[in-house]
Amino acid sequence: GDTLKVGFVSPRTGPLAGFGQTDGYVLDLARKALAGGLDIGGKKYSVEILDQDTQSDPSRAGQLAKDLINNQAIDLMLAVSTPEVINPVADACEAAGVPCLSTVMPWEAWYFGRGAKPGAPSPFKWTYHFGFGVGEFFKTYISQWNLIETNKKVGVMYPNDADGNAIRAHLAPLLAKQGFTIVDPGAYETGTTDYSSQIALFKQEGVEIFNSFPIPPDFAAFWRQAAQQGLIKQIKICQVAKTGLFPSDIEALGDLGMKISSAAYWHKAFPYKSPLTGVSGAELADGYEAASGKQWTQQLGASMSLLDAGFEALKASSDTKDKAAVAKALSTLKTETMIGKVDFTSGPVANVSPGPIIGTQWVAAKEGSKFPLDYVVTENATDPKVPVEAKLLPYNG
Amino acid sequence: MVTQPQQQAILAAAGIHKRFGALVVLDAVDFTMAADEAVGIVGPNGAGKTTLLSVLAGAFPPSSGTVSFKGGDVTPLSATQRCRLGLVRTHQVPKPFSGMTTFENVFVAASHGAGLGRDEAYEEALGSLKLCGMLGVANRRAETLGLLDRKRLELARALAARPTLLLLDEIGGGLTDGEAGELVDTIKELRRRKIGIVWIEHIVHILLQVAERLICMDAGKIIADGEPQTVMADPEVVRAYLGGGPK
Amino acid sequence: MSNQIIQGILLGGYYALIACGLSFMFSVMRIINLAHGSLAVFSAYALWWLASRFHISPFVGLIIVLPLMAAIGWALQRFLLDRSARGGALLPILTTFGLAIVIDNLLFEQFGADTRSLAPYIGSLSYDSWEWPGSIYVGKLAVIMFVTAVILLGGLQLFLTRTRLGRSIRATSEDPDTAGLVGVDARRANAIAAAIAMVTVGLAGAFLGMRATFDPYAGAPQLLFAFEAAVIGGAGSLWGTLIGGIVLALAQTLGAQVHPQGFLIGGHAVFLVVLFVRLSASGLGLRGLLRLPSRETS
Amino acid sequence: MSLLSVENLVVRHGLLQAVRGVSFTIERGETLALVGANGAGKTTLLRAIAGAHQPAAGRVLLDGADLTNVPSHRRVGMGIALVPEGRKLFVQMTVEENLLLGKTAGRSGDRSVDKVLEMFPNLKPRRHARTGHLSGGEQQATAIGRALMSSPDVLLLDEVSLGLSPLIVDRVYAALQGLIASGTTIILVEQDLNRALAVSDRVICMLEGRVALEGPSKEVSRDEVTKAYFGLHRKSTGSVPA
Amino acid sequence: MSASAPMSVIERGTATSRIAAIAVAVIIALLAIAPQVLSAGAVDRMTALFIYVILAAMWNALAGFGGLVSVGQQVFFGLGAYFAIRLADAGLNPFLALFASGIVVGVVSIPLSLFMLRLRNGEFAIGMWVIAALTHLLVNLDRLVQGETGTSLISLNVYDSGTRRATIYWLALASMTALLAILFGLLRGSTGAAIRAIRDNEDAAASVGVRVTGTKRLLFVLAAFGIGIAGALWLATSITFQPKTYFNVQWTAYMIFMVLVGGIGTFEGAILGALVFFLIETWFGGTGVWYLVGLGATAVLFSLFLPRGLWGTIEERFGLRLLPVGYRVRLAADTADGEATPSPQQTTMHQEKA
Ligand SMILES: Nc1ncnc2c1ncn2[C@@H]1O[C@H](COP(=O)(O)OP(=O)(O)OP(=O)(O)O)[C@@H](O)[C@H]1O
Ligand SMILES: Nc1ncnc2c1ncn2[C@@H]1O[C@H](COP(=O)(O)OP(=O)(O)OP(=O)(O)O)[C@@H](O)[C@H]1O
Ligand SMILES: [Mg+2]
Ligand SMILES: [Mg+2]
Repeated sequence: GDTLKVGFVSPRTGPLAGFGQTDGYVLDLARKALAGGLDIGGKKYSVEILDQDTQSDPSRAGQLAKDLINNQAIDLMLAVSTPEVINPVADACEAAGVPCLSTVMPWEAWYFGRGAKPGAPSPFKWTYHFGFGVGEFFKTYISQWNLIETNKKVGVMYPNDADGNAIRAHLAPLLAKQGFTIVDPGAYETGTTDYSSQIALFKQEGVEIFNSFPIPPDFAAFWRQAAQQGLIKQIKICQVAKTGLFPSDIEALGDLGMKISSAAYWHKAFPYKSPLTGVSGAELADGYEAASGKQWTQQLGASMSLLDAGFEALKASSDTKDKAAVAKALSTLKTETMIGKVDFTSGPVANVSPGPIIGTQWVAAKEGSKFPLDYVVTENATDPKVPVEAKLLPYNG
Repeated sequence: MVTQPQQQAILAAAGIHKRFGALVVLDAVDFTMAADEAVGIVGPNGAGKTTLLSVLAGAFPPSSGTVSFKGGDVTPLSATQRCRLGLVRTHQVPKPFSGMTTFENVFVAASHGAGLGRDEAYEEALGSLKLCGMLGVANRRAETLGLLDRKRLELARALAARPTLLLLDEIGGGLTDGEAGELVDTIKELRRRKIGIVWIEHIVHILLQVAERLICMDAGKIIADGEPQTVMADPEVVRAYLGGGPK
Repeated sequence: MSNQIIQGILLGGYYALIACGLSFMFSVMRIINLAHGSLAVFSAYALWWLASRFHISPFVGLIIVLPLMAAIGWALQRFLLDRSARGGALLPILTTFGLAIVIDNLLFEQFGADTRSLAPYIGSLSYDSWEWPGSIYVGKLAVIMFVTAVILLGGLQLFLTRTRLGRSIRATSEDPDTAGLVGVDARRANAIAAAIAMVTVGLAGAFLGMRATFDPYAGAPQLLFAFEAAVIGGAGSLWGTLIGGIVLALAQTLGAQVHPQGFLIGGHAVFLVVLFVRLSASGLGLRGLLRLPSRETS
Repeated sequence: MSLLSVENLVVRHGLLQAVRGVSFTIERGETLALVGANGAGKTTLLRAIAGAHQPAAGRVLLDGADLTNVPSHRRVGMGIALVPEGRKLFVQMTVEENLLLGKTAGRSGDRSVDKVLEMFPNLKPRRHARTGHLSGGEQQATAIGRALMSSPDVLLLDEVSLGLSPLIVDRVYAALQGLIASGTTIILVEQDLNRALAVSDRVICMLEGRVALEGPSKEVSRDEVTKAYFGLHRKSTGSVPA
Repeated sequence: MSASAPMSVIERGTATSRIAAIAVAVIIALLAIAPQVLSAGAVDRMTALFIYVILAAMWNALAGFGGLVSVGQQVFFGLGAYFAIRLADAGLNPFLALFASGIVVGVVSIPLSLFMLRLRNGEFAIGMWVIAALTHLLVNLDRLVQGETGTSLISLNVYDSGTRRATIYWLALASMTALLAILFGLLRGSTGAAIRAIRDNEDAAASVGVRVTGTKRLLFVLAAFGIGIAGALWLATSITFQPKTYFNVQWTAYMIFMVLVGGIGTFEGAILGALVFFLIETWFGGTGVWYLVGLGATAVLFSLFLPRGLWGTIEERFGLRLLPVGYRVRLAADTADGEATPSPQQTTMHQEKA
């Protein structure tokens, strides 16, 4: 019968390779599940997933997308992890009229960062994105930060990048409304190597909560300096995003990495099964650990959910070989995936389906564990179905 | 000792000082010459001859003092502008455009220094190569030339810029007698074309075949200036420069 | 404020250390080494590997890694740079650019994308500090780096000007053929120079790994700061590199004082200002600039 | 055995044969003047002896030992020093540093910077100046001094007096006389024929890469040498009627 | 002196170069009609190739001919894209914005040149890099760009993808042809000789009347303009503008790679180098880490074994000159047929443009 071609673009090498590290395993599972073909509307299709590595280079991401569209004639594009991958791919698809689904970056950076204007109708016809946004961070942070008694003074360090700017613009005002005092020294550029002025400000203001969206090297430089300058003695919650997604980021911090709070777009405790492969969260994580010898990461579930959602959309479309029909199916997709529900019918803006981000914390692993760290769920405001496993521990104490 | 009245002077330098850090290299030098003169400059090593030439040609500005050429003050003008006005120099340590052929070296001077159009520049370049006996190596990359050919190239290139006044810095060193003869012939030909010459040279007997006036410098000052034989006999010059060696 | 200045000066020591090998190769061997950062990261990985695998403290690990780096420098010079430098000043840029890509990606192939750091292996040294009156905190590691930079750069400067070998190295960099004619073994001098340069790169890698984190692609971002420090300091002067590092770091910390984004902007701006001032001092700068229009009209 | 012998030496620059089968020998303490027109191959010959050019054929022997595969820097250690054409100083380094570089480890000899500066008093005040800033003559003096620092057995001087003022030339030749007296072997390229013939024991005139004339300096006349030069037909240039 | 001018002839072209000129014209004509027959993917890739050729040719002009080695040419690439976005956002037709952006970049480069061209060698190279980094940070301050978040040239989306693809292709082809023609004309003329003279020895060039600063500035501004256009075209093909991507030093690294692999200082070399880079990327780009390792290794191997690059080596081996910019003197003695007027036979770009 016909062959369905699906492009899958992710950063497997280069500076962002941490995100792509688990993709090989996830794709293997998916291919196994699809080996017998896919029944859609009574017709059997064989499926080919064409996975490509952007080498963490956005230009290359765009080129790859064009290659998949023009030379491979794919029916659906899937793109995952970071604006550096997703935005160029989505733009290429939007330009060429090919449906594209993506996840793992704040949707605000995906939507507004590609030229959409607030209040105006969505300029995008072909591209769709699901996953967390500032709203989820807000809920999660409020929930997480109220778990411990603090003076509600939050020192924030948001870089001048896609995530940082989205968060600064939308999150900080919301937090302020909830009674948190935001101490924001202003955006910094990634690659900064000395943070003494920010640290001085935080100390002076007596902040007890710290929140940042840094890349790992920036955070390591900052946090060690914060330790040197005695800032961390006053910190009760150290809530970082982006750094700390993966265990190696935290291990690299040594003792300073313990009890850092994080937020996860997926966790192995998620109670969902992948509709595509049928695996549960624990099965996925354990399977990966067994196959690779490495600790599981939250990216496993995210990449899986992208495949889940993508194939659900293909199944739901009236004609899988008609791009407009697939795009239509995406725009009305409402399903459950590895990360929980994906629903494009009720998003904050067209083309976007918000997803959960749950509060977590890095703690020392229990005796006898294969890995030095454990990643525990501490709150579940954005998806109450996810079980809370542990109590949030103060960073100092 | 100014031998020419100011108004006839084509080149005049007044009160030139040049310091490199604490080192005073030119110390209140006044120098004037007429359009059709051939002036020789001698002096011990390090006397400041090359530095004077560089100041005249505009390679660097004097610490104080002024240079005027063809009646206008050229002190603020760059070497490029002075060259285009007709004041052209050669370099003591040759500075060829090493990646270009001999012809191309000279062609640059003809088309930019002399401001000629393409065909004229070709002719000018070939002409000055021929005059300097370098046609045979016209297609050689300049970096493969020996020292003497490089010196000739300096001369050919300066000529192609159509100078009215030519500043030569030791182009005669290391020549055999025959070659020196050719060089003197070439310079005499330039004299016939009414090109003024300032020529620094240690091989005094070559210089004397051309120079009508001789200047001797020592320690940044002009110590003698005048008719060549007189200058050569000046006891001060003998002491500072010539010495009593075998001759 | 005084705290920021002290932090800035200490950061300058770090930059100088990072820039040392680069400056050495740039000013002494006339090679713009684009692989500098990658080689430093390589050294950091070597130390990390020793520490995580054999529990060898990074400081002890240096005893193994620095000779290794010296050997690499020697080999690099013998087999790559020596040959490519003969093809003109630009060719080493291509060589080292290629080398950087190869090293980065082989490191990735070997160690994966995970973020690493040497800090966990040096106890709490990476964030220990002395508290001075006026709530000034002086990081112990920062002081160690600063002192190392002073000793290293000062020592190299003396070595280059005061010893026969140092002079040979400088002569070789100017003109290897003529160096041979005065009895200097140019190949040997160059290889020793490269070995020395790589030892300093090894040290830079060690401190890079202790101060922050690294991954296989972490080399390139360090490169520009190192170049800036080297150029501010002036070619040919290693002491200058120390000054350059400090000037750069102070400009950054003071820039950050104005606004966090001023950190990088301040550093770049001061770099350009220093070049500009230097040009003015040599008569080429402001005056030359202003004289320019008149030049064009003739 | 002769101190230095050159056997059938051929040196090429690309396609161009600059030295075409030159042979001669030179005894210890002898002084040889090498003359010839521009481009005759003198510089190339000296550089080949010093090891800066690899010969295409032929050999150079020092004390009977074949030098063909000895790199230039080791030849300095064996006692061969060259004052190169065009000075070739290290222009970023000071006069003193340039001189010190000339002092090669492993060569006995009592040359010191001070002694060399004695010979060129005009260099004394410029001792710590970068050679790139020196005047032409000062550079030439430094180049000669640098070669002397290695106390060579065989001193090769290319265009010795180029750019030197007469006074300094006298001084250099006086110093050469001293070296000759102390048994140093010298090959010098000098265009001032009178000087060359006066100071040397033997003269070789080169023409287009070959030896055109060879003989004891006392026996060959100026005329003969000049004729040998003119074996090279004068290029059809020189004075051109306008 | 004209009286003594001999019967020598200055040769610019050779028989091969005349054939080459015709071939170039034919190739360009073929390329112009190619979108009718090529697949969409091929058209996109060819567009990328044209952009690479522009980048390589511009860097080669600067470094290979002018001796101005810059590690910061990405600044013009980034600015080209940035101004295009800015102008399009201000309501200018996006295609027009591409070209206008190139001009703006050229204009911006003039004041920059006043300062930068006074720097020498390493200082110029690194200084340009710093300029690029600084410009990147300043562009990040623009609200439209939203820091590293960037934005997209979505105003292009009003054109359907076929039209857009072909239009960008033709724009790229036309820009490349025009820029190469300008460059060739410049390098072949007396300015070209001046440029090479400055590269070899600036002081000497000044002393024979070459306007050093002006000539360097001309080259600098031309290169800025060309690279600016390339940046704008790249934006048009990829739509996404993330400052980090465009102001990445990697662009200059690629330029260096292309030029040195192709053969620096030869007009043909840069084009060949771009082609090589393009082919390597096309064939091996999919192999991930090993592609990059291979790219690096290629750079190293070329610098070791073909230091003059592909074209430099070909030129040396076979004496082949397709687009010569040099001059050769044929001496009167060798010219039996005695053609006295110089330069009647030239491979000019006038023919090629036709
Ligand atoms: N750029 C410079 N920096 C410092 N000192 C310099 C510089 N240029 C020249 N000098 C010094 O100035 C003095 C005069 O130099 P200049 O080249 O003018 O001498 P000269 O008369 O041409 O000598 P020669 O006959 O040896 O060529 C010398 O002592 C030289 O060392
Ligand atoms: N690197 C080179 N490449 C090509 N040809 C060269 C090179 N060096 C020298 N030649 C040529 O070799 C020939 C001999 O040159 P050489 O310099 O040995 O002569 P010379 O007798 O020293 O002349 P001069 O009196 O000019 O110093 C000349 O024709 C010269 O142009
Ligand atoms: Mg002089
Ligand atoms: Mg010679």
